[in-house]
Formats: sequence, C-alpha cells, structure tokens
Amino acid sequence: MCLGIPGQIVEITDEGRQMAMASVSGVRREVSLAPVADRPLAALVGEWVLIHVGFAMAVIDEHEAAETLEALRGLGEAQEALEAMAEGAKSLEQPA
Amino acid sequence: MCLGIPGQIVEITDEGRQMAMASVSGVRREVSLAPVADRPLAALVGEWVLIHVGFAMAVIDEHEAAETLEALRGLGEAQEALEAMAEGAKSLEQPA
Amino acid sequence: MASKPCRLRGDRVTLAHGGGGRAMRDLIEEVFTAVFKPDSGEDQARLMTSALQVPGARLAFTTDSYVVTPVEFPGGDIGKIAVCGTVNDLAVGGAVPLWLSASFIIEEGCEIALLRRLVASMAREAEAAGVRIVTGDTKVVEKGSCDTVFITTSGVGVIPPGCDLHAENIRPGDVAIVNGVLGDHGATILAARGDLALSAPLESDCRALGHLMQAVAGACPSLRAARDATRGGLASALNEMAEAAGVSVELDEAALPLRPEVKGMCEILGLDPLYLANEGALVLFVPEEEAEAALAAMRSDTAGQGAAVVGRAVDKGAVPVTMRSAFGGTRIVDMLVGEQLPRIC
Amino acid sequence: MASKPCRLRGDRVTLAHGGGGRAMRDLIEEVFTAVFKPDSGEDQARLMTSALQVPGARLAFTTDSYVVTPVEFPGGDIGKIAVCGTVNDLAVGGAVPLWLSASFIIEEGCEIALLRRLVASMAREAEAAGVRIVTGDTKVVEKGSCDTVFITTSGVGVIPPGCDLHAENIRPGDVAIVNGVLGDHGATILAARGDLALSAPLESDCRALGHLMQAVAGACPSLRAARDATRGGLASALNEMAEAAGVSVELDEAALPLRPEVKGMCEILGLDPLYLANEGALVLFVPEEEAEAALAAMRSDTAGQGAAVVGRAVDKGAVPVTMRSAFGGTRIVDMLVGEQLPRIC
Amino acid sequence: MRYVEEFRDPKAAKGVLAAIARVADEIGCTAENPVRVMEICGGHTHAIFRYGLDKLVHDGIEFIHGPGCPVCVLPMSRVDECVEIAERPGVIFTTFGDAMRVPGSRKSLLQAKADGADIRMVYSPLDALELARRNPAREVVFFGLGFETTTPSTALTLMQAKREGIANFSVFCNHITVPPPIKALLDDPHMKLDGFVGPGHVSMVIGIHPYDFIPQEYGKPIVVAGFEPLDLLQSVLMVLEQIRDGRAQVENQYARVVPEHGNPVSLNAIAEVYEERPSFEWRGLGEIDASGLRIREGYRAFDAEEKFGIGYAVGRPSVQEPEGCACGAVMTGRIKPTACPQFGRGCTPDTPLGALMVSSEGACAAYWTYGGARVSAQVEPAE
Amino acid sequence: MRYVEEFRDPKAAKGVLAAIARVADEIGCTAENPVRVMEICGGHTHAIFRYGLDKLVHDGIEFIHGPGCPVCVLPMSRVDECVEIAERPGVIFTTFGDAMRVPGSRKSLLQAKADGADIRMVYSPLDALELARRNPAREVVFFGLGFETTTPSTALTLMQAKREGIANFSVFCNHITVPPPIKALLDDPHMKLDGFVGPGHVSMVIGIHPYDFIPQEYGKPIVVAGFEPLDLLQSVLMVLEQIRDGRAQVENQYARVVPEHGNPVSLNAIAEVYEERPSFEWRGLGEIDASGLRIREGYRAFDAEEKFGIGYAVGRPSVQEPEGCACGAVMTGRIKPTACPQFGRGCTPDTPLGALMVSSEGACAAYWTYGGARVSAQVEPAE
Ligand code: SF4
Ligand code: SF4
Ligand SMILES: [Mg+2]
Ligand SMILES: [Mg+2]
Ligand SMILES: [Mg+2]
Ligand SMILES: [Mg+2]
Ligand SMILES: [Mg+2]
Ligand SMILES: [Mg+2]
Ligand SMILES: [Mg+2]
Ligand SMILES: [Mg+2]
Ligand SMILES: [Mg+2]
Ligand SMILES: [Mg+2]
Repeated sequence: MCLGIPGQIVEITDEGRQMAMASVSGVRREVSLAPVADRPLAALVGEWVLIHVGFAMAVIDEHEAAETLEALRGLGEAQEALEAMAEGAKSLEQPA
Repeated sequence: MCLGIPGQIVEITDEGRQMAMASVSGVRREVSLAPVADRPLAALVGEWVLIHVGFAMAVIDEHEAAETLEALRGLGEAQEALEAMAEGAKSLEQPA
Repeated sequence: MASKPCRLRGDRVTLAHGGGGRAMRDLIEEVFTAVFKPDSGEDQARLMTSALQVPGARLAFTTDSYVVTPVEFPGGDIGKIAVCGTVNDLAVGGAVPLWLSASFIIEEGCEIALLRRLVASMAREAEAAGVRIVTGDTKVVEKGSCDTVFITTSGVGVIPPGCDLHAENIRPGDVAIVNGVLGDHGATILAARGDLALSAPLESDCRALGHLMQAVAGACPSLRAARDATRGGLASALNEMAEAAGVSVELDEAALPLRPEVKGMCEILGLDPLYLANEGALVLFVPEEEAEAALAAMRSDTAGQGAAVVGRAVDKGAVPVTMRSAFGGTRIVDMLVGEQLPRIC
Repeated sequence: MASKPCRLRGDRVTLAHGGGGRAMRDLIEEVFTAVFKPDSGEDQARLMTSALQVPGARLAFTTDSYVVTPVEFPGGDIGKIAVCGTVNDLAVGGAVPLWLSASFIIEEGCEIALLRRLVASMAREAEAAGVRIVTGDTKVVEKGSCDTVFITTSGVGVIPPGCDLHAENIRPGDVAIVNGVLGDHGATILAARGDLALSAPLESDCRALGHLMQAVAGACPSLRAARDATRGGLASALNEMAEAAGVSVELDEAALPLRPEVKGMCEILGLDPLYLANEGALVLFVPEEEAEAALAAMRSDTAGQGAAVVGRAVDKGAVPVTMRSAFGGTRIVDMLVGEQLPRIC
Repeated sequence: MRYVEEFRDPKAAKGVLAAIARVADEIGCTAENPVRVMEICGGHTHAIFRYGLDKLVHDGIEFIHGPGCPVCVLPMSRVDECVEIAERPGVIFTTFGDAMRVPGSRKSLLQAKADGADIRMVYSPLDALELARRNPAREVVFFGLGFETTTPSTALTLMQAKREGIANFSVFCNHITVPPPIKALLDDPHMKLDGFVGPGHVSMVIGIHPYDFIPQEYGKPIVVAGFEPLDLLQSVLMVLEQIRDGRAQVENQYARVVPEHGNPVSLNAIAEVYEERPSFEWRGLGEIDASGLRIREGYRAFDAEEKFGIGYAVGRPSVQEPEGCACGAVMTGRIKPTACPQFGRGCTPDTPLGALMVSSEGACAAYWTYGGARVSAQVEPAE
Repeated sequence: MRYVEEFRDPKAAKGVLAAIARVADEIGCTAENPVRVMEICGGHTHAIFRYGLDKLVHDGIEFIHGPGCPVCVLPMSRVDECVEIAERPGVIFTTFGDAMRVPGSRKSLLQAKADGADIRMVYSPLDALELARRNPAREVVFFGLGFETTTPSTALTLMQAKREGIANFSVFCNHITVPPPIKALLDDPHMKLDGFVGPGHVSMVIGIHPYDFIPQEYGKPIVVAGFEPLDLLQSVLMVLEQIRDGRAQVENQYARVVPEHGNPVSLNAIAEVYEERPSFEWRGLGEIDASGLRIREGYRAFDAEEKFGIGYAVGRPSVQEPEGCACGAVMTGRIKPTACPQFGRGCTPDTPLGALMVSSEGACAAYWTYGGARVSAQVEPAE
C-alpha cells in the first residue's frame, strides 16, 4: 500500500497554503508541505521528502540513509571478498 | 411567415391534453387540437387541418376549397379553349 | 481449429478495451477480426491483384468518415453506410472496388452487441459489393468524447485502362440521370433521430453502387462522369459537377423521383428535397444518344430500378444549376447554404 | 492563378461547415486542399507508380484513427501523429510509404486556426516522410460529440519483391533492437493533459520511421520483423511478436533506454514504462550476426540515434516475454491489462 | 383532396396568368409604370420566387416585398439577448431552426452553439415544454417568435405549463402583430403601393376584419391569400380587378382556411397570456408603438425577460445595424435587394449581414437563392 | 542521493542474500520447514515479485502475503456504495486509479463510468477539492481509501475544505488501520507466522510503537521496512537474525523515513477529523472491531455517507463474495493464490473476481503478473 516517492523540494509556491513545487527526476508537481511544516517552509527548499498522494509526508534523513547504505554496501563488499577468496582457492586447486 | 401544412387527423392520442396524430403524406406527428377543439375531438378524425408548429390551427373547409379550385380550373379551361381557337385560326391562315 | 472460448467479458466497451493490451486484443479478435478475417496479424494488409499490373490501369484511393445519429436506422446502420459510401466513392470514379480499411472510434459504454451487429452488417455489405475489409483499427474514447461510434473507411480499387470519368468531360447536351428516388436517407434520419417527433414509413436508400456503375459503364461507352449525391443532396452534387465542367445544368422538377413521404417531411419542416442527403443515389451524365442504353442498364440492376432522366447540361449560363418547375417557372438551384435547418417560416 | 479571396468567415467551425454545401466547400478548399493540393476535385485519388508493376511487388494498406487529448502537445500534434503513425505502420511491414488519405471528424466550435496548424503540420510531416496526402474527408459533429478533432489516416505503400517481414520469421537467438528512448510520448501526454498537475521537460517521440526502416532493411538482409510500439508500449508489441513467432523474448532491464523524467513520472503514478505509449519507437528483430549492422544503420538516421539491443528471442518458454532486472531477478512482462491507471498503492 | 398539388395545376395557372394579363392591359400598367402590389407575408415572398411568379406575371405588375417575416424584422439586439440567455449556465435554449443563423452583434445562435451553449432546435413549443419536463434540473427557455399565426402556440403552451406547474420553463417573447407595420408603411410618404396580398395564415387566426382600415382609411385593396402558386396568382388577379373596377375592399381568396372572424380559441389564448407592449423594436423600422406582445402579470413566472433580467425587463440599448446594410430600405420596399451595396458582396446567405439574407422568407435570400436578380447582378466577392 | 537507485545495487544485494543464506542455515530452515515471514504491506508484496526476491532468497524462507492493500480488503458492498453515489445525478466522483477496476456486485467504477457516471481519477485529494472549487454547481465526492499513510491527506484536505467553507465537497471514508488485522491474524489458530516485515509508509505516520504488542504479546519479531529491494532484503535478514538470536523486537530498517514516534502533524490531523468506527468490514476477513475510521461530528457536512444517506449511515447489507473466490484465505495467508480454484481460470487481471487480482499490490495479481506461480500453474481458461 501507499506508494511513496522521494522528491526534492525546489520552491515554495504558496506560503499560506503550505504548498511547494517538488521535483522527482525532473518531473514537477505541487505538493502540500503541511505534514512536514514543523519548521520554517524556506528551510525545506532543497530537502528530499517522501511524497504520497500530493503530500510531503516525511523529510528524508540523509544521515540515516547513508548509514543504511553503508551497512548494505559493507555486506556486498564482504561477499565480494569472500567470493574472490573462493575463486582464488578454486584456481589454486586446479593444476596450472 | 408561418409555414402551414395541410394534414389529416388520423387518431386521437390524448383526449385530456387534446392531442392527436396527424398525417402529412404518410408522415406522422402528434399535434395539439386545442385551436380547433370547438367540437367533439372524435369529430375531427378524418378531417384535414392546417398545421403550424405542432398545432392544428384551422379545419380546412372542403367546400370552400372546391369552389376556389373550380374557379381556377374554369380560368384554365377558358384559356385552353381560347388558345385552341387561336391555334385553329392560325392554321386556317396558313395555306394547306 | 476448435473455436476459442470467449474471453470478452461484460456488455459494454470500457476504456480498458482501448488501452493497447489484452482487453483490446480480445475485443479486436472476437468482435472484428473474427468476422473480417484479415490475412495476417500484421498491422498492414499486403495485397496484389493482376488488374493493377495491366498497363494503363490506375489505383483509386478514397476515404470517408461516417458519423450518423442514430447509428442504426430503418434501412441501414453506420456500418452499412461506411462500406457502401466508400465503395460508391470508388465506383463513381470508374474504379472496380477491391479493398477497404475500417477504423472505429468507439465511445466508452458502447454496447458490444451493437458493435457485433455493425460488424456483421459491414461484412454482409462488403461481400455483396465484392470487396474485402483487409485492415482496420479501433480506438476507445471517454464517455462523451464521441457519439457511440464513428467509422472511417478507406477504399482502394483499380481503374481499368482507358476509363477516365470526370466532371470536366460533361458537354452541353448531355443528359443527367439518377438511379432512383431522392432524399430517402435524409428524411429517414430526420425521423429516426426522434427529436422532431416525426415518424414515416421510410427507409434509407443506403446501398452499394459498384455493380450498377459497372453495368452503366459497360452499356455506355461515352459515359462522362458520375457522382454519388450524398451530403448536400442532388443539388450540391450537380453544382459541383457543373462548375467543374464549365456547363450549366437544367433540372426538370416534374421528373425528379420523390416519394410522397419525403415530400411530406419537407413540407412539414420547410426543407428542400434537393438538398436532402442520400446514401445510394447516383447521378451521371451521358450523351443524349446513350441515355436509353444507360437507363436500360441501370434498370437491370436492383439499385437502378427507378432510373430517370432528370435534366440536361446546357451551355454555361449565369448560374450552374437551374430547375424548371412543373408550374412553368424557373429557379436557381444553388449549393446548400450551411445545413438545412427545420423552419417555421 | 491569383489567389482567391478568402470566403471562410468566423473563427470557429459550425455545423454549417459540415452540411455538404458552400460553407463546407469553402472550409475544405481554404483549409485542406489549399495545403494538401490533391490532383483533382474528384472524391477519389487516381494513382500509379511503376513500383507496383514490378513483378512480385505488393501493395501495403493500413489505417489508424488518432484521438489524442490534448490535440497539441510538446513535440507534436494529432496531425503529426496521424501522418507519422500511418507511415510507420506501412514502414514496419517493409513497404515504401507512398500515399495517405486523411479524414477529419471535427467538433462544432473547433478553432479554424487550430485546423490550419494541424494541416500544416501534416503537410510538413508528409513531405519529410516522402508521402503525399492524396484524398480526404471532413465531417463536423455537434458540440460534445467528439473531442475537438479526430483524424483517421490510411496509407498505401509498395512492398518491394522479396521483402517479407513478419513476426513469424523471428527465431530463437535473434536480438531485439529498439531505436531509442521509450515512453516519451505516453509520459508527455500524461503531463500535457493537465489533470494530474504534473509537468516535465519532455517531448513526444512522434516521428516517421520510413527512412529508418529503409536504412535497416538495406543494412540487414535477414531482418526478420519490425513493429512500431505504440499503444500498450514495448511490452505489448513484444508479446504480440513473440506469440506470433512461437518464441519467447528475454528483455534486459538495464539495457532499456529510458529518460530519468519518464522514470520519475512512472514512479509518481505507479506506472510501468514498458507499457507507456510511443509514437516513434521501432522494435525489430535481426539475427545476432546482423545486430551490429542494424545498430550502425539505425544510428545513421536521426530517428535511430539511441538504438540499442534490449533483449533476445529464445526458445518458447512458459510465457512470451520475461525481463531480467539489473538486480538479478526475472519477471514476466505480460501484455497490458486494460489501460494503465495512475495508482497510489 | 390533399390541398397542395391541386393548387399547383399548370393548366389553371395558364388561365389565371392570361386573366391577369387581360386585366393588366385593361388597367394599362407597364414595366415602366407598374401596379405595385405588396405581399406582406414572407411566405408569399418565398413562394413568388420559388415558383418564379414574378417572371410569369404580366410585366406591368411589380411585387413589393413586405415586412412579414418575423425573423427578418428581429432586431440585432434581440438576437444578442437570446445569446446572453443561452450562454447562462444551466440553460437549455430552444428555438425554431429559422433563428439559428440570424446575426447578432456578437454572434448568431449557431455560433453560440458552436461556442458551447446548449441550444436545441425544436419543431414546436410543445417540444420545448417536453424538454423542460424531462430536464427538471435545467432551465428551458423557448424563443417565442412570430406573428399572430405562431402566438397562439406559445400561449397555449404556457397555459399548459402553468396548469402543470412546470417551474423551469419560460418563453423569451418576441411576438409581433401585423397591422401596425402596415399602418406605418401606409403612413410613409415615400411608399407608393396600389394594393396588398394579405397574410393567409395570420388571418386564419385573426380573421379578415383587422385589415378593414386599409380600404377604409387608405383606399387600397387587400386580398387575403393562400400559399400555393395558384392562390397567389388568383389573389393578384383579385387585387387587379379591384383596381380596374375602382373598388377597395378586404377580400378572402383563402376561404378554405381563413374564417371571417378568425379562430376564437387562439384569440382567447393570446388574450389570456399576452398583452400589448407600449412599443417594440423592428429591424429596419425602429420602435413601432403597440406592435409587440409581452407576457401578462399572471404568467410572469414564465417570462424569460423577467426570469433572466434581460431585454425590456431592464431597459435595453438598441444595437446599431451593420454598416452599409440597407435592410431597412429593402424591408419597407423602398429599394430592391440588388440595390443594397452589400448584396452578393459582403452579404450572401453563407455570410449574411442582415436577417433578410438569412431567412428563406427574406427578400434578399429569396432574390439570391431563386435567382430573381442574381442572374443580372452577377457579382464577384469584393476584396 | 536520490534514495532510489542506491537501494537497488546488485553488489550489495549479493551480500545481503549471502548473509540471509548464512543465517537461514544457522536457523536450519528449509523449503519443507521454512521460516514464514509475513510482509504486511501490499507494497512489499509488489516489490518482492517485481524484483523476484522470492526466488532469490534462501529456500528456507517463505513469504506470506498480508492484508496490507487497502484496495484488496475493500468489501464488495463498499464498491457498490461507491457506484451508487457516483450514479447520483450531479455528482462528480473522484478516486485514485487503483479502485477503478475493483469489482462490485453490480459493476466496477470503470463500468459505471462507461455507463455514464462522471468518475474522475485524481492523483491527490487536493485535486478533488480543486474540482469542487471549480464546479460549484456539482457535488464532488472523494473516495477516501487507505491505511494510516493516506488518512492524513484526506484529513488535511477536509480541514482545508472546512476553512474555505466548500459546501459541495465530501469524502466517502474507507480509511482503515493496520494493527487490528495483524492482531486478528495472530489470534487465528490456523496461522503460523515466525515474523513480520512491517509497513514502512504507514509507520512514517504512526511510528514504530503501535507494533509493540507483536513482540510483547505474541513473541514475534517485526522489522519496519522500506520499499526498495535492498530495504526488503535487509529487513528479512534482520527478522532472521532476531529469530536466530531468540529475540523478538520492533526494529526499524527504514529509519531514513520512519521516525520512532511518527509524524505529529499527520497524527493530529487524523485525530481532528476522524474517529474509530465500532467496526468495519474487510473483504475476506469480515467485520473487525475498531479497524476503520469515520468522519467526526465536526466534519459531518463533509461525510458522503451522511450526505447521501448511504453505507454505515443507514445500516447496510454485507454482500456475498463471488462463488469459488478464495480471497479471504489468500488474504490471510492461509493459502497461496495458485491454490484458489479460480486463479487463472475465472479470475485473471482482465476479468478479476476478487480485488486481490486487481490491485497491483494484490497477491493474486502479483503472482499472475510477475509470474511467481503462473509459470508452474499454466492454466487454460475453463469453458
Ligand atoms: S443584402 Fe444583406 S445587408 Fe443588404 S439589405 Fe439584404 S440582408 Fe441587408
Ligand atoms: S484468484 Fe481471484 S478469486 Fe481467487 S483468491 Fe485471487 S482474487 Fe480471489
Ligand atoms: Mg471519399
Ligand atoms: Mg463519400
Ligand atoms: Mg462521393
Ligand atoms: Mg491501429
Ligand atoms: Mg494501422
Ligand atoms: Mg498504428
Ligand atoms: Mg503499428
Ligand atoms: Mg467525403
Ligand atoms: Mg401568414
Ligand atoms: Mg506502507
């Protein structure tokens, strides 16, 4: 349920109604900032938000994202190292 | 102004609303008999009426029509006779 | 091959049937190609006929969109018109009609049973006219974006070498012949539409004229030109032909074949039957000496039973078309202005 | 000849312009035939080309109705699509496109200036594609009975002897090639329609593919089959081809040329770009050994700059089309169900 | 008898034409010094041209085309008011087809329809009432147009609407009456008329006595005539005979349809629903006192002028007729259509400037369509 | 960072898959004796099939597809009520595209549209409100559908409508909440579940503590997950690690988007506009206590159920699900879609019997479209 898409806030379009232009890969749509308007709207310009049915539902936490990715990439690199070792081991097994 | 078409009343369709089916050369349309409803509606079936914008505006007087036609045909026949005489006179003038 | 089970569910066309996916494929396969039976599943027909390879033969190509309301009416339906009309546009140019394309624009909500009836009607008319519907298309548009269904047909035929009918051929002295009663289609549609609350025992004259044209062309070596008098009626067809030919045409009102009901409809609504649409009316010009042959050839075809000489070409006068009334007067028969509107005065 | 004074008054089409009379003639003469310049005033074109008389040559015949909303959009308009789409349907069958018919269904109230722009656009595209618009028709329907203007074009072309592209030719091992980015048209129209309030710097890919097809056919003697992937997108075109050929097709997700904006639009609306409509996307199959030649030939044409191998035919499997994702998994790429609807979940 | 073809018999026509020629010769009228007969009614104008009667009758008879076409005399301002009502949201505007092409200062109803207004052609006001019954959420307005022939039909329709309590129906009333403009014409010192062919269908409603003033006050003959060509020819003959005999009377050629005292039901319906306006604007003639009808107090709820606050209900500007248009002069018979500088140039049936070129009863349209004068006035469209 | 492609990195995927396999081996789960992990959210079901994750992960992990697709759990009776509202004259019925094809007992909204109802797809409830502003003479109804992710959007839209006093706008409220059905499933003695992947976007609104009862009362682990394939794989890994370690906790894999305590503005908006219904019907699950929301007294004027006297406002019959449909059993994870006798026969995405075959989040549609089971379940349409 609940298709949510990361998009970047590029411009406040209506301060009073808390509306802003968001960009998703260059596609623009006006969204409501109401759910994330716990700070001055201007501070949201440039931020990435999670958009659902025309509302910015959350500001994406870049730091948390980086941490998650780091863990994931770590697993990937570890596996690559493992496989390289296995490959090396295998080639050692084979007569030259 | 005021296209008026002779049509024949073929059937009373709504006694209360004084509506009847009229036929114009086989084309049927429901018309209001209100303007000619100074007699029992049933008496109008079979009558020719003058229809204008969906109302039977007058019952056509067959007798008057016949008289008018008679006069007109009389003029036609008189003229024919005259021309025949002139034709005869002309042929007489010409050498045989 | 055993017949496939029907995959098309529901009674009406939805936007899903136009989306390019499986629902559309099912609609096309079960309603259209099951009946028209094109040669391949490709999106273009691939055709050949030896008639085209005869030196001097030419290809005739024509198109018309059909948009009649209501789509079914006494004597026909939009499918029948779509086949006959395009066959006729080929035939009046001297072509032997061969192949048709058929493209449908369908309103969301259109009954599938209606589409099946229209397709069956088209297949029937095509067979009778000796043409094949070889390629097609369907589009579905939102409710309110079209009026039930529009059909566009295009036609390809072959004009045999030496055949060169066109209006410019008409010469003063040629006689104008029609194949039968005029105005039946227009009057039928006016009644069928229902908003004027008129009814009449009339049927559209919608019919294919290919066989009739071939009969006349065979009988009249000097056949000059032919038109099917559709929108705008006989008056508009004659005006166009006269202008193209640089002649004038004199019509004889008493000779015009008109049903009493068509006259009645015109009287009630203040219309002129010369401008009523036809869907199976042929008007052609032949030299006077071939008129009898033309009439005889026409009357031998079911579509030409009521053939009649209705006028003649004369030297170019002040206006292209005039008509002598039974009453003795003469009047201009102009092109239709706009469309004929029912009037009270 | 001195140019005739303009007789067409008013800014908008009224029902009078469809009535078959003088107003209609004026509309047709001043807006349509003044630009398309047909050979004669007859209602059928009469054509010949020596290409048709070469033994073994066949005539290709196709039709499509065009119903896009809005009728003008970034990168094109309904007139441009109507020419390119039908040229493409001829071209993908191996035909050299020659002649088009164009039939217009016009909504009462349509701006005449809009019609002029569409006609100019059609003339421009036809000229670029090397085809002539030789016959046509116009109908006017009541306000609310069609959506501004619908255009149906039919096309006639000649398939040279020996050329026989069809999907049945595809064999396991053949590679699938597209000519460039996918989904631009569908995404552009979604944005242009305005009701989703999305905007994107996108243009429709609408373009004629005749020259491109001729370049590939010249470079690839074993070219198997080609399709233009229009409604239903690449997915539907490949499903149809695979089913007809009795093979399966494996797509490589990473190889699909897609603009970021098209991906963005699809993410926002929950759509799959494989199903987005295209108007200038060619998909073709060649034996692997001719793939490089095909790519080179395509890239030499403006319409093939983004040519890329996107998959290959394999022995017939459980389903016609699958796709391997960059991520490693494989999924079915089914035909589109109904139409793609924007979704939230 | 079908009361149509019988009155188109060519043999009888020959006889009447010969009789007309004889009487004309007796009078001594010639092309240079003709007897000028006005057919008041546009239906007669139409029939004259459709059957070519003007060319068939003796040269000494000139037809002057009167103001009896309700579409032709409709001023531009009233068309503008129609368009304004029709363009209100929720309105279904119903009209006879005749009025669709009449130019307003902004647009015709046909153009308003193309621009999106919901305008529907009906055959009868009863059909408009039925539309109101079927569309209770819409306001259905009927464009009430016409002389005394048509007025009873809208009156009877409004009486029916009131009986049924149909609240979403109203009439935009433009009904006018025949005698006032005739009086105005007879009072015009420029007009030289020797007699009248009277309107048969109007007379079927009002009878023949409303014309008594013509012989009595102005000493001119009038013959109420039917619409078939023989009817018209016979009426012309009757007018000529009166002139020859030095008589001036109201005679009734159309007795099969026209009762001496008209139709009482229709007259009562008119009286029930309508009353005289102090004055009403005619195209080409300006405001004429007591020449138009409006809806009475008791039917106020059905008066579109009141309902939409438009027209005479609010005071209204008269709209300038288009430049160079000679409609007024043609309408009053002062000049022939061909003498209008716009005829066949700026003004043709496709692109009418004036209503006289729109209605098939309009003198200009009749001249154009049936060729009376176009043959001689071959004109190329001006740049 | 675009927060999309980064989380689709194939190299990282290999690492996570290998880690999953290691932990699975440590647990000792096998295809015959799998760890059963329910992804609650339909978005996760969709992603699993779209990326083929079910085939990539270790054989010992079985995904059980939960009831977290608001379209799939919508009972037929509610679709019927939508159609009933949409077919009222004057109504513009607005909806997300998802709901268009869901079968009602008479017809779907797509069919109702084809039959003439004015039904429009919108991207946002704000767009529906804008339609109401632009069409003051029409009643604009928005089909409010969805879990806690979507509920704030309609709440905020109604607050805006109330501020502006837009009288022609209302919401047909079908908002539901996630915890009650999870509780119902955990209470079902037939269900055997070892852990949960939690709904990331719902949690972005409600935070992670509403799931505390899952470890605390039922001893099962739950990991709130994002929607990219790496998010899902990592979450599965985290669930497996809890199982291996004998832990049962609420963990948050999707911390970049999900705050521990959710979104206060959204939660306040929900509380302002909505209140719990005593009970609400779920397709396949029947009425569940306190599982749905209705519009509060203060917003009654915007409640389509009240405005149109429909649904829970008037007492409503539950509609029998179509015969042979196993949606309930599939929805609750008791059987796989392929075990439904209708799957691929009477029920395909073109001709869905149940909502699970309509929504791209529905387990049956996912199985069909992305082929999980269709490959093995090659079925010909039954006669
Ligand atoms: S030609 Fe036109 S402008 Fe002149 S009087 Fe006639 S209608 Fe009026
Ligand atoms: S296959 Fe269809 S009927 Fe069976 S459970 Fe799935 S959606 Fe329901
Ligand atoms: Mg044609
Ligand atoms: Mg035609
Ligand atoms: Mg033709
Ligand atoms: Mg097509
Ligand atoms: Mg095609
Ligand atoms: Mg195509
Ligand atoms: Mg194609
Ligand atoms: Mg045509
Ligand atoms: Mg009269
Ligand atoms: Mg979620």
